[in-house]
Amino acid sequence: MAQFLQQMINGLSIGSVYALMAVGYSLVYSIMSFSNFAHGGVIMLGSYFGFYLLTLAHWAFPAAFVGAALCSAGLAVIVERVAYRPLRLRNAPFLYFIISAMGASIFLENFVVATIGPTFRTYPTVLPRAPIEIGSVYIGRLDIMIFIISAVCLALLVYFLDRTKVGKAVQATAHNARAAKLMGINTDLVITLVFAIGGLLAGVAGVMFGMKYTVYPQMGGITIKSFIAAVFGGLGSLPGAVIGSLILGIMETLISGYFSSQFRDLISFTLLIAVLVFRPMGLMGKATEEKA
Amino acid sequence: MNWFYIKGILMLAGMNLMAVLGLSLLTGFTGLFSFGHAGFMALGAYAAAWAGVRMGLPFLVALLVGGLFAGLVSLPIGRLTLNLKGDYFCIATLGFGEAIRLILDNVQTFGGARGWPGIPIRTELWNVALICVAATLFMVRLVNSRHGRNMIAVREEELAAKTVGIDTFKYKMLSLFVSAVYAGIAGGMMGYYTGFLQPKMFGMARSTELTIIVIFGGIGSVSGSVLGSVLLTALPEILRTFAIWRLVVYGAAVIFIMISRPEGLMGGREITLEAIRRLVRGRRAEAEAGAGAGTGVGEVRR
Amino acid sequence: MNILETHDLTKTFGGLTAVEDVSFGVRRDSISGLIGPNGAGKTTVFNLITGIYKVTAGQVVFDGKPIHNVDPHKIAQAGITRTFQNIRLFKRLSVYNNILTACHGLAGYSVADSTFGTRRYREQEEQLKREASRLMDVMGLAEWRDKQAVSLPYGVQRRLEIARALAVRPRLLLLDEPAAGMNPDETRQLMTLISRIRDEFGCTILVIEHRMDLIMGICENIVVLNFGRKLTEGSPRTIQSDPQVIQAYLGEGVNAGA
Amino acid sequence: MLEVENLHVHYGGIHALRGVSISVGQGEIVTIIGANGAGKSTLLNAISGIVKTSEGAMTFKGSPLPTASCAIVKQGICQVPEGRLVFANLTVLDNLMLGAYLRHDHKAIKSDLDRVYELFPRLRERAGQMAGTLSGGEQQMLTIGRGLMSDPELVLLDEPSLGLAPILVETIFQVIEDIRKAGKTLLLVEQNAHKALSTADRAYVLEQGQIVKSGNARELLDDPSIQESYLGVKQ
Amino acid sequence: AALCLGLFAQGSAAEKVVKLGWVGSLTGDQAIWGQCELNTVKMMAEELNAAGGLLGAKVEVVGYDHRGDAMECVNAVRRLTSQDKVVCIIGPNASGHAIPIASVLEEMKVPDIATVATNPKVTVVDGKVKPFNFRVCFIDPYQGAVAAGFAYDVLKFTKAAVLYDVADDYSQGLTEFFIKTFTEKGGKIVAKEAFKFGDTDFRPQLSKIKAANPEIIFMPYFFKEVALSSNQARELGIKATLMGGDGWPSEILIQMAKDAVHGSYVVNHLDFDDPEVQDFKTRYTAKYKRAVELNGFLAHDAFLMFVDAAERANSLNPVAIRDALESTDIKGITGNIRINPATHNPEGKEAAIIRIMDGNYVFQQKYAP
Ligand SMILES: Nc1ncnc2c1ncn2[C@@H]1O[C@H](COP(=O)(O)OP(=O)(O)OP(=O)(O)O)[C@@H](O)[C@H]1O
Ligand SMILES: Nc1ncnc2c1ncn2[C@@H]1O[C@H](COP(=O)(O)OP(=O)(O)OP(=O)(O)O)[C@@H](O)[C@H]1O
Ligand SMILES: [Mg+2]
Ligand SMILES: [Mg+2]
Repeated sequence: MAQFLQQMINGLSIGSVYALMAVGYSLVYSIMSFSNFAHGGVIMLGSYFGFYLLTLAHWAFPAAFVGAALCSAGLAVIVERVAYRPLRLRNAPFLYFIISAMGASIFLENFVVATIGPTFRTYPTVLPRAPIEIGSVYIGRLDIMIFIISAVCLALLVYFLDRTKVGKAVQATAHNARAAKLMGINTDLVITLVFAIGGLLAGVAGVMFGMKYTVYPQMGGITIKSFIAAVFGGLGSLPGAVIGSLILGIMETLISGYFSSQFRDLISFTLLIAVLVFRPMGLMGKATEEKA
Repeated sequence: MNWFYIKGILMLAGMNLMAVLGLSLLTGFTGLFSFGHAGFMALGAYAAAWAGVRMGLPFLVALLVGGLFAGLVSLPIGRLTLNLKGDYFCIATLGFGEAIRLILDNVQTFGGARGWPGIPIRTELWNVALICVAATLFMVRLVNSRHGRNMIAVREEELAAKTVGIDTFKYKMLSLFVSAVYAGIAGGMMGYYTGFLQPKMFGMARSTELTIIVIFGGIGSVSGSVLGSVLLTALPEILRTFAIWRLVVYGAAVIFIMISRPEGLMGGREITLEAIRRLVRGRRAEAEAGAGAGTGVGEVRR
Repeated sequence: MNILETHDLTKTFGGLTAVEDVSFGVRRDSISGLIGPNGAGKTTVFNLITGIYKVTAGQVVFDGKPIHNVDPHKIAQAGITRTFQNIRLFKRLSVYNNILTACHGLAGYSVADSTFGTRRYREQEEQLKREASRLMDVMGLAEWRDKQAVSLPYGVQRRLEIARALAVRPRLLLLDEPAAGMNPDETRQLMTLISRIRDEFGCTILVIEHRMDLIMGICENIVVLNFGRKLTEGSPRTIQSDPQVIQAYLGEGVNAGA
Repeated sequence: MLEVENLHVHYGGIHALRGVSISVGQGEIVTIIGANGAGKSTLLNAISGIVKTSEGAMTFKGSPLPTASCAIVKQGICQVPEGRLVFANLTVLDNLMLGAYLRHDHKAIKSDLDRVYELFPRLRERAGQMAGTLSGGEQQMLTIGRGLMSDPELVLLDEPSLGLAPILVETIFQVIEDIRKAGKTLLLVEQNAHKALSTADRAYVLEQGQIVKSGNARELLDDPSIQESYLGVKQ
Repeated sequence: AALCLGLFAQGSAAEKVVKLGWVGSLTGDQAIWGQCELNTVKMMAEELNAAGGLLGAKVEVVGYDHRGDAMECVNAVRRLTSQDKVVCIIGPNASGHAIPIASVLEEMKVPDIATVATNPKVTVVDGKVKPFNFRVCFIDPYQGAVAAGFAYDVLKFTKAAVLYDVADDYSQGLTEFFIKTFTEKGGKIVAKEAFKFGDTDFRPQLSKIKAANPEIIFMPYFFKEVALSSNQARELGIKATLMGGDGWPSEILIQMAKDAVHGSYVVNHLDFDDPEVQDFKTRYTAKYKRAVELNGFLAHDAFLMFVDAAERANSLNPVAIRDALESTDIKGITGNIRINPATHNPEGKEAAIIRIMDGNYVFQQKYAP
């Protein structure tokens, strides 16, 4: 029983890391309808920003945290300007965006390898490493923090998108930029804003990831898991992304813990595909019959 | 440049071309985005090696076995996932690719993650060239038939395709099957080229690279895929001297190409015999009359 | 003899009943109309006939055989095809290729045939191309031959939709607002075209349209829907003077010829 | 109020507008008629800043029109586009509220919303439905309603009666009159040339990207050549 | 292009030049090791040139990246052997890349000295030695056996758990031979858990291992994952001793998990406290402002092997160098390297057992099973 509880906690902790990454990814997806593979790169650089602000600039943690998030936001906006905007202006099909995003992700990762170097870095200790012990179950302090942060991010985003006028403008732009322009919406500004928020979230995720694990140029690769989770949860649905992430985390953990860690991904993918066969729009996606 | 080295690049380009042609049919013509094609390559590679090494079949037959095996596996996968839309299908293929790799990592008869050495070296420039020419011809014929047009229709507007009587599922399946066979043969050639197989060789990076080549060459263009394979295989070689900056330049180049020429190299056009003939005739006329005409690029099927 | 019949056709979306117990028949070789206020369920009926929506209840019978809940492409192969209210062309293909693609059903060659370029392949391909060119001429699209479908003006896109549908050699052709975006003169040409299509292609035509000049001008029988139910059915003359139809749909100004 | 002078628009190699000049006076209803592909929508899009012009000048209330479309809307020019460009994945209400994106007068917005609902009761019924699943005509109502929500000074209407039931077409032209009565200006593109010419004050005839005729709407209505090519009247 | 010009400028300086190839990852996730290797080889060549060169010729290093891709590795070697006409190649470090290049080496008759490719099949397949493949490191079976033997015989542990990277050949190899030896000796494997390359969280597996209650956990993988997994093990309250192979030693491991790996044992190629090792470390750090990774030491010795073979052969002919390599018997910083002509593996290289104490790699003893 204690082991089961421990495994559930492990799963939630892994899941909330996925969730933190998936929210930003899913936000951009819900607006632009393409998978922004450069998101991982921005997360990675966000982690480096945080690391250097803490170690080189000796900022206090909260300042470094905000600083890293802002820098990442800036970076995401630059990526949008350089890699996506020209495509957007030509109404290029979504495949081109994906390829451009891949290019950006290759670029970012290797740029860091070439400049900062391929070594791993460790965040200075901010929160005490020692976990909270309840009976024979251990809960990391950072895990709790990450869980709370993802929940807060999600709540804020959902509020922003569903309840504010700008949020609606964001969605309108996503669905039909031309009509949005006719409403007087400054579509370029709106998209910049979305990428900035996405980048902000990437920065948060990057710093958290760096603190929990480590910082290295290839860490963006882990976002593939949040990509999977977001699809599983229902693309474009932010709560779906979070729930999908948590489920994926728990599922992986339970499979490792109770079936086979060797075949973990095999089993979890099989389950995912099984779910998609029965719910092709993901867990929280909307089922719509295509209107002809 | 040394011929031995160029030969290596050409063989590599040929193997890439094989896989890219298949993916081009799936992504470029039918509009389905796959992240798992390295998985089909792996299946083909291991099956071909098995057929050649363990069953003692001749090289070309072994390749065919590899291709068909990959194709066969694609059928149940397609059955389950081809009804999924866009990114959902993409995730399913990604999962499939990773799952194949994980299985191979654990199958100790083929060496597991430690790999399978000692496969005889059989891949030569001539047989790569032969296979590629045959594969290209087949592809050109396919896309220039009603079958190819139906696939394009699926890409352009699936619902409308259905209402003009196109069995869209069947055509998605067909293009997945053909592309899996191509990937399988490409994988088979790889095994007989390196003499060694390891699941690591078929990671997601390879799938992504293939997709990049397809889009780079131009959606819905066979000649674009050919050109793209050759150029993008050569590009990293050309960039070799950049050492650690190599992939930085590569990534930047991909973005640059996308934003400066988003229709890809060929953008749905084809280089056709007729166009080349026109070009040659044009050149001759140019030589004779001092005026040129013809671009070598014909607007066919578009 | 009816080529198409619906029996108590019903379709609901969640809590919303878009079509309810609609029964009507379409006489073979006729031109019939389906009209009704916006949101009455006309397009939904088309979607049900062509298999794009699954029916909630009721039946669609084509040529004596039930065809509801059959895959759309099979229905098309059986001889029913349509145009779309919100145009759905193969956007990036040329006009010619839009039609050529749709002609595919006329050929039966296999992948092997095309691979080896057999005689069957060459002959059938020739035939497809001839057919596509012919349709292009019939529909007056020749001057747009190599233009991408998206870049065409609205009205031409509508004609292309019809041409593409004809390429399937349908026995029943469903037209969803074919005259939308056309001016009266073009509408008049379209009317002659529709009659010609019926005669030359020997197919039955069911048309949805809000342009009464067209509906009243060419339809032999008109079905009127209102709020998802069948309001009435009859000849143009009876429909035109039916007070219920006037009240729900036509308004008082019908006779202005709009 | 709006002056367009010598406007040229190219789509790649296609020369869609070849030197179009029109003017629209305060409080007028001006209509543009022309065959398919004449360039009517292109002209409206050029005014709205959706398509780039390659040559020509446009002034609105004496000063040059900005190039960014959002700035143009801010000046009080609103287009109701052809082809039902609704925000498919947003609800009907969201669509309508987006029409009022630039407005902040909540009370007035509320009363405009009520007015739209009154005009198109169907929209009130379907306020919570995704716009993409509306019927064609309902989408058209929504597009018009959304345009009205922005309370513009100059309304550009691109084929507003497209796909609407005859009874609603009457309503639409009633609405057009009402808008004018409220002191607004309208530029109307219509295939229903008969209705358009009987409602408008002045009219332009566009053919292959050029204005070939202009003048008093009633007079054009009686012009035999217009009658033949645009009104479907056999001579 | 600038680099090309640089090379040419060097070459045109009247004196004889001999080219030494290197291949490995400069980009991708193995870059950290590859870059260190190339740096080492370049530094060694510079030092050698400053001291008069090799047989009167200046050694020029041509290094190519293969970004962790076997196919590219083959191509890079094709280029090295044909276009650049190198006389010998150092690297690649991974077995998965060292195996496929064999046919090219044989065709072009150029020897290769792999650095840390520990799979036996790099040099021997089906009992036949590959004529042009050599290596400087000991092999997986040996390392696995050392770890198991030391754990059972010296540390007297009988209950072991293994956590390994299922997608990594090195990790699978070590695991296989560790388990084999450990069980043969009478020990019991209480848990065998896997993760996949790229994972950063190992708590599910560790929780399961914890429940099996082992005395020692064998972790045959690289230091990033080692740091993460050992930290997480301690966070889960696992007290068992940790043990690993030559993927462990690194400054970064200490930075990342100093407390967690305190008291752990590492099977290593060398004793870091050895004065010669110290000397190399200082030179390297002074030049590159970075710590040496383990691969650096092996690249160092591979370079020594090459120089020794060339000098003994008294020739810069690749085949002559190959022949001489077969009879290598030198002392490197990773121990005595005596190549067995039948296997092309260094023999009698004793493993150094190292214990991590308070962030220091403390040499315990040399150990051979
Ligand atoms: N996006 C585009 N790309 C290329 N050509 C275009 C594009 N949009 C319009 N055109 C061309 O510009 C010309 C004018 O088109 P426009 O849509 O303005 O005509 P219209 O008068 O509004 O026609 P309709 O009555 O059918 O709406 C046409 O020849 C059309 O083919
Ligand atoms: N997929 C769907 N989901 C929810 N509601 C739908 C869906 N499709 C249609 N409806 C609703 O069903 C009703 C009938 O729609 P339909 O498109 O059939 O109308 P129509 O008669 O074609 O009208 P119009 O003349 O305006 O095109 C509409 O109120 C519409 O909102
Ligand atoms: Mg309709
Ligand atoms: Mg128009």
